[in-house]
Amino acid sequence: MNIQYLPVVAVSISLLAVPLIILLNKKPNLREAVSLLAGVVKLGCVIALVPHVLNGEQIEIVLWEFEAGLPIAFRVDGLGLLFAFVAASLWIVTTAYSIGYMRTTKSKNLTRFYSYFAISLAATLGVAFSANLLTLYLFYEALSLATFPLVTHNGDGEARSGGRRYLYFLLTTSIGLVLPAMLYIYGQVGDLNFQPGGVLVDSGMSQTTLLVLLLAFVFGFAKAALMPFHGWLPGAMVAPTPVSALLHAVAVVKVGVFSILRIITGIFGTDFMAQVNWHEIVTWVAAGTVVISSLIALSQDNLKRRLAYSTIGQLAYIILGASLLTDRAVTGSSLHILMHAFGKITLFFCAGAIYVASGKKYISQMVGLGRIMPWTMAAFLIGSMSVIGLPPTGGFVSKWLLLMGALDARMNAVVVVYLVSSLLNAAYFLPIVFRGFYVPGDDPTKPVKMKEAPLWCLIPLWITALISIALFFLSDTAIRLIEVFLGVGV
Amino acid sequence: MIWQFDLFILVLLVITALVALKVRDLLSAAMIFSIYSLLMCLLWAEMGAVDVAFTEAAVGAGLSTVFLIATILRTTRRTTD
Amino acid sequence: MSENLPFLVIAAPLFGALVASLVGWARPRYCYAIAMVSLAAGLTAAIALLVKVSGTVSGYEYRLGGWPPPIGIQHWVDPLSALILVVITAVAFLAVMSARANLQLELPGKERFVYPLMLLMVTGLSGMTLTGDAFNLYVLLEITSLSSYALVAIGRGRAAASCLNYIIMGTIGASFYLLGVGYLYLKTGSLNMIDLRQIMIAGDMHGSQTVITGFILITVGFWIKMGLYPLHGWLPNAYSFAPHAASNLMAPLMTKVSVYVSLRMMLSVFTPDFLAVHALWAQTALLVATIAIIAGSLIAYSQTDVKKLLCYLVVAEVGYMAGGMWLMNRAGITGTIYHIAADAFMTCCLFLGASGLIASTGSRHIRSFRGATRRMPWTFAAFLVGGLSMIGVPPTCGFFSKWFLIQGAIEGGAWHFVAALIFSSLINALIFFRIIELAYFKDVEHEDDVSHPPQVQRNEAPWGIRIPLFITSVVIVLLGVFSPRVINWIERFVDSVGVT
Amino acid sequence: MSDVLTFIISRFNYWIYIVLMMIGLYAMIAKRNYVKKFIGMSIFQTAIILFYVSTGVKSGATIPILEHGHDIGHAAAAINPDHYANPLPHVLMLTAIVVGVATLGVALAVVQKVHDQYETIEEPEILFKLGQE
Repeated sequence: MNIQYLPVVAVSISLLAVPLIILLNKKPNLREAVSLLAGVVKLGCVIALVPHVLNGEQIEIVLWEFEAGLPIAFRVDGLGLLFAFVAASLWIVTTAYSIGYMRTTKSKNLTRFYSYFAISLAATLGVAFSANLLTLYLFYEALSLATFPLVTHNGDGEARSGGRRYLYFLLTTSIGLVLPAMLYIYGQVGDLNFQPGGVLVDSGMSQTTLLVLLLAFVFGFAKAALMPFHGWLPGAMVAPTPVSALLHAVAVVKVGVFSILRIITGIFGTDFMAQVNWHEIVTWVAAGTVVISSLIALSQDNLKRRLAYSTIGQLAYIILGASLLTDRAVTGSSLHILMHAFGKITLFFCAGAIYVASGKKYISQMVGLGRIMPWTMAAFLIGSMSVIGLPPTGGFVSKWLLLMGALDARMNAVVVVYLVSSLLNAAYFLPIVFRGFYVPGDDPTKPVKMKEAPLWCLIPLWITALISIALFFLSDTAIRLIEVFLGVGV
Repeated sequence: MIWQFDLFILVLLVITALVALKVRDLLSAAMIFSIYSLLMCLLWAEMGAVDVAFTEAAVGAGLSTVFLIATILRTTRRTTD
Repeated sequence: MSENLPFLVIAAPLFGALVASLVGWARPRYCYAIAMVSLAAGLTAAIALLVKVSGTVSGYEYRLGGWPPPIGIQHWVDPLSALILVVITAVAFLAVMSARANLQLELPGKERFVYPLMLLMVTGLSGMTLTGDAFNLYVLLEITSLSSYALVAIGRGRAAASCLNYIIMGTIGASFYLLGVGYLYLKTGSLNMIDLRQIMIAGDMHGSQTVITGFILITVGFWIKMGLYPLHGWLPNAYSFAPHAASNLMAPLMTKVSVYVSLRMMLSVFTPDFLAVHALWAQTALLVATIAIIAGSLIAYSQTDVKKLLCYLVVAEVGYMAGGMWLMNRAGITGTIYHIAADAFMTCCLFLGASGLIASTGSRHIRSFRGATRRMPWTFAAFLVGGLSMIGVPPTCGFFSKWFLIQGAIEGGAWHFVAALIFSSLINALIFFRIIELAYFKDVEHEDDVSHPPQVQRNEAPWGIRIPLFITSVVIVLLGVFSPRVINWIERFVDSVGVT
Repeated sequence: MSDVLTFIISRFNYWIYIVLMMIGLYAMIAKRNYVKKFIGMSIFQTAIILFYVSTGVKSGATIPILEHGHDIGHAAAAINPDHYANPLPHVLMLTAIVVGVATLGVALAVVQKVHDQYETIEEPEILFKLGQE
């Protein structure tokens, strides 16, 4: 098969699975098998692309020409492939996990759930492979719409208000900020393709215009949850845990930061950004978000909300790194997409597993939980370590690169922000583990009865936990991919 | 065209139009409106538009008035304004 | 034969109206078939016409009865009018297709009045698109309006009362137009559109007070006819209380054709150069359009009656087009023309969907959408396509028209118009997601009620409404997917009239 | 001053048509009774027709019918457009009159229907009854 069609297959395979999923409405096992199978094919396509990209091949395909020079097109590069890999691999794991979670919690409308899940994944991969801003924008919007039914899956009042807020935030910002900014650039430059040097270099736009554009994009891609446009993320935590896990630790939020990375590298171009010198504003907004969200996370008692604020902070890390514009910082931030995804999804899985097994949502209730659910809590520890950035987990590699990047950029304040926030991460994660294992439960005399989460939950979360560790040792390929993309060697 | 005559009819037109809208009795209003239409076709005939004048006499003054009267008879004659 | 295609497009519905009204006295059942056949003939002729003009740039002229222009009435077919003609006949075909099911429920026994009136209206609309004569346009405008007055008034309940205001406003609008044409005639001595253009250019009359007065009167007349915001008062009541069969036809077409004719007047009779001289007009019109969009969207958001809501959406959409054409740049005009086509189908889809909903639930309150995803998944899905297109979600056609309109507004520096367009997209999103939410979730509350176990009853809209609804929603998507070709087509026209 | 006066007098039929139009417009908008409104509408339309007919008038011209029209060879040489009023507006106005009457007919039919429903043809009372529904 022609290699060019691989990205198309990778994107559309989950869409093709949707009719099957709907048809198999009455046969849950087969239905979920279809989901898993589609995920495996998707991942296969993505992995098959890796060697080609490492060889520096150009993989590009135009699907549909909207106007001359403005097509809907895919182009595969290192950054996109890395992101696609994250999304595709975690889809499989999450599907497995949702089998355990959704069945144990006796959720309804599972066919709808799996269908929209598959559509969301198609949209996510579409974003990853987008060759230009228009394509990215379209898939970005598609993702917002496709995830809405997932967020409101429970259908009760809380879910509905959370879903409404989710949609209002995302649509307002993308239609209100990104669309006009994109149209403005198209009107001025006539080109929306992502190019290594950016497209705005010779546009002759004034400083103010560039600043407005930059801010429009950075805040407009509100999926990145940069403060003050973060409000939707904690609200969206009403979704079932598999949704929170995949979409709000991986697909949706990462699409946001990925889009901003694309803007900085492909539309503005890092060199041009450095010339223009507006990137520091983004740096400080991101730095502020890192610190503030970590502080808010400390005060949250609901585990999923704490994870949500932690996510906001970690996303800001990535944007912070990208805004430093040094090679190592950009590499680190791209890598952090991968590392944080595996760490955070483990944590979400654990939160879900705890809820499934014990019905507990609040951290204050989780004393002594380590004895009841040792496996879950152990995985939680690994996930925490990865998010905090401790070896031997993948999070360490990316955070190290980010730190080095900050030093390269001679931004000592940013170095301090990184360190302080890592400490804060530790402060809001480790007590949970500590309480779980070392603080005895309500009645210390009562014999502890092991009651782990169902296997369908436990296995996926251990897989992601182990991959988090494995990534510490295997980060080379990922770094190579990013280097190919950036055209540098670290 | 004799402009004095024109002016005379035109002033009459304005007066009939105002009166047609002023009277409280709708049937009278309809009748005065038909006078307005007849004045109008007089004017047009005088202006050289004979065909328009004929049409207006038949359709405007005739048919319209019939419509109006039929409506008024089927609804009500009285109005407060 | 192919020479007479323009005649066929107009004659088919006209002839159909005649036959239907005659046959209707004896056999009202046959009216539907006659209407469908004549509209199908009209549609076929329109498509054939589109194919025919595809090779030419400026189109060709057609003389009714073979009389040369200054004496006879000249019809001018160019790529643009052919395109609009296809849109009109297609939407009319779909709307009339749904009429039978609606009439059976709503006005049984009135078929013999409704179908001829609908066909007459289509005749008028097609004629307005084709005609090259300014006075002929007035007559056709009035034919269209008269049949629509009658169609509204035939309805039950508040229809007649709201029709009275419609008649008054409609007549004022048409009379303003007639007066404006009178001024032009006074100055140029011609009523043929092409003649008018040439005489005005040759005689350098663009600065003349008479011409300017005429232009303003014509523009204001059409603003009333298209229902631009402060002059929109007649529209929501007339369209929402009209019988569904009639409003399905009127709402998508009447305002759109007025917009088209207004645009035609601006570009083909008055030239872009003429308009460019008076920058103040464009600013004023853009401001009015901006207000129209914002006000229409906000009022729509506050409505609980489904049809009223849709009517106010139409008011907002009219603002899109009225503003878009005054941008006077390539992207703006292209967007406006594309939006005429897109909005015709979008509005048709939404009104068809609403009438389907009303047919199956018996209520027009927005709450009747409750649980629609289960009760009427197909009807609702098709309705939603129209809604998503209104919001501007790709690949529906609504996205592309908005794309060009915003692009044009940015080029023209009309930032308030950009803001209004975006604002209305957002409000539309709110409106339709509120409906989606109702449709998805509002039956959950009933499930909690133990005494009444959830009894999901399928009550899809009748097939007579569903089929045209499906076709319309498919067309919306197709129009989006093939938008490059449509846009290309439109740009050819826009370039030919000299808009840059 | 006298210039202005001549200006006004020389075009007095245009001024009167504007006055008539304003009367019609006023009646359509401000009158409460629907029959009155529609009488106003007719006045409005005839005013516009008057305007058109006025444009065809020429000083000293006669009705647009050819004298000696049957004597073709003779007439062709003798036709001087200045001697005849411009017939084109007239022809158009025939249509306009018919359209106007048709509109009036439809409008009055609707008025009857409204009267059947609400027992009144006064706008405020109809609105009041609608509000009660």
